[in-house]
Amino acid sequence: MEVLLFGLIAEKAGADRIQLDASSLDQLRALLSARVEGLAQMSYAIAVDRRVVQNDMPFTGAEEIAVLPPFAGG
Amino acid sequence: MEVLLFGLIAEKAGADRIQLDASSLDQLRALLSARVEGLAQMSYAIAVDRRVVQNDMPFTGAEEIAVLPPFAGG
Amino acid sequence: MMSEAKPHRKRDIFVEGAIAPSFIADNIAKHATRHDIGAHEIFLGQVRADVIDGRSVDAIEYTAYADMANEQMTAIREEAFTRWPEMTCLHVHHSLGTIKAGELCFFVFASASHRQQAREAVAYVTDEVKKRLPIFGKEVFTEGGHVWKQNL
Amino acid sequence: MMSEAKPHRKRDIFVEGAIAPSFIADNIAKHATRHDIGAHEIFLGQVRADVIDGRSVDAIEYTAYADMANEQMTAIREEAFTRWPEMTCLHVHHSLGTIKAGELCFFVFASASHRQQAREAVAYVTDEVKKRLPIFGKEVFTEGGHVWKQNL
Repeated sequence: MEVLLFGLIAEKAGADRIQLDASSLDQLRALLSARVEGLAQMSYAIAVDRRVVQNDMPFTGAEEIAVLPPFAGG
Repeated sequence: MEVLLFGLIAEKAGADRIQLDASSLDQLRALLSARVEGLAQMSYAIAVDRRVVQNDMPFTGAEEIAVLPPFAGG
Repeated sequence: MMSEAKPHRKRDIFVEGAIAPSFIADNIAKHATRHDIGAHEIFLGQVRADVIDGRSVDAIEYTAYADMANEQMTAIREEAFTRWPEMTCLHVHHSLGTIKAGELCFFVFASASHRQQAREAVAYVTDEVKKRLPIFGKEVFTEGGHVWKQNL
Repeated sequence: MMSEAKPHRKRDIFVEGAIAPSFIADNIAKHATRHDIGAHEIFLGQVRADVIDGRSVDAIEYTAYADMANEQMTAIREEAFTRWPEMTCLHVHHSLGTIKAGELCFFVFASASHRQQAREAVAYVTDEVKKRLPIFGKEVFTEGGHVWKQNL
């Protein structure tokens, strides 16, 4: 699945989208931590289909996944 | 002394300034009621030297006196 | 902009006729040189075509006891700058003369480093101007006749 | 203006580059035909030249997860129109790209018959946008380098 990255996280990863195969949110977190250096120490949120999700959930593979650093609008 | 009138009160009096000889605020109120028809039934304030004054006070004759209907700015 | 350093300076808030949107834009644009400003808050009063006893307001004719109004405004400015010390600028303008329905008659503009101070200052100044400034409004009806507007 | 009747319509709040004062003026001017409006409240965000660890912010480069941001904005709009039913119009615009210190990056504009509803709606919408919209800001220093801005 394609994972969208933004801001500081895209900068750290050196890309604004990466391919990862995760079957759940928790698995995605683990894969992201391995892929993006220092992510575990960062504050970030994961959006599934454009909504921030906190708890683990299974993925079908059709979701739109995004990794979001702290917001800075306004 | 010259007394400045504004808005509805100027309209009722048919003038935006009138001459009255009052030696105190209370006397001024009485003279105004006699001069401006219906004033007793109206809501109004009196400003002495550009400040609203409620209590009776003597006049020297050098004051700037104004009679103010309800405010409507904004 | 330099005048901002002297909030106590005497000012005249009154302008003849409606407040033009371009005047507002110019006023905003002047603040681009102030790099300590992060937030602007603006209130605009617009003349409503209220229907009163079946007649529709076409315009408001504003008059004022200008000397007293400007003195009151100076006091309100001082109160606001004391209460919101991070406010960098405060501008207030009010129309005199005939302002048609849909036109702007009142403009309050505060700037600060952060939004809370600008927001609270505009709310305070807007409310105090309406309460304390001797400004009078004759609501003139399309069908003829008029009533005198009254705040509260 | 007709769009005001359909607050749920999809909109894109993003504009490329700074928000021009003339854009704000045009937006204000469009409301002159709405004779039920008595009050406009506006919030503007301006890029500050903050000094961070001895370096001075020259500009903020804004990026966003635009699809999610616009969906969140639609939700905030619906909340605001429910909470302030006398609000007649609500317009929100946010910049993308490089916005220099002193330039405007954020514009919230609410109109209502009376001031209280417009005032409260602008405060709510401004705060919620800052909290809930996935917008990212890279503060670029005059001296080189950058930090990532973070609300709260």
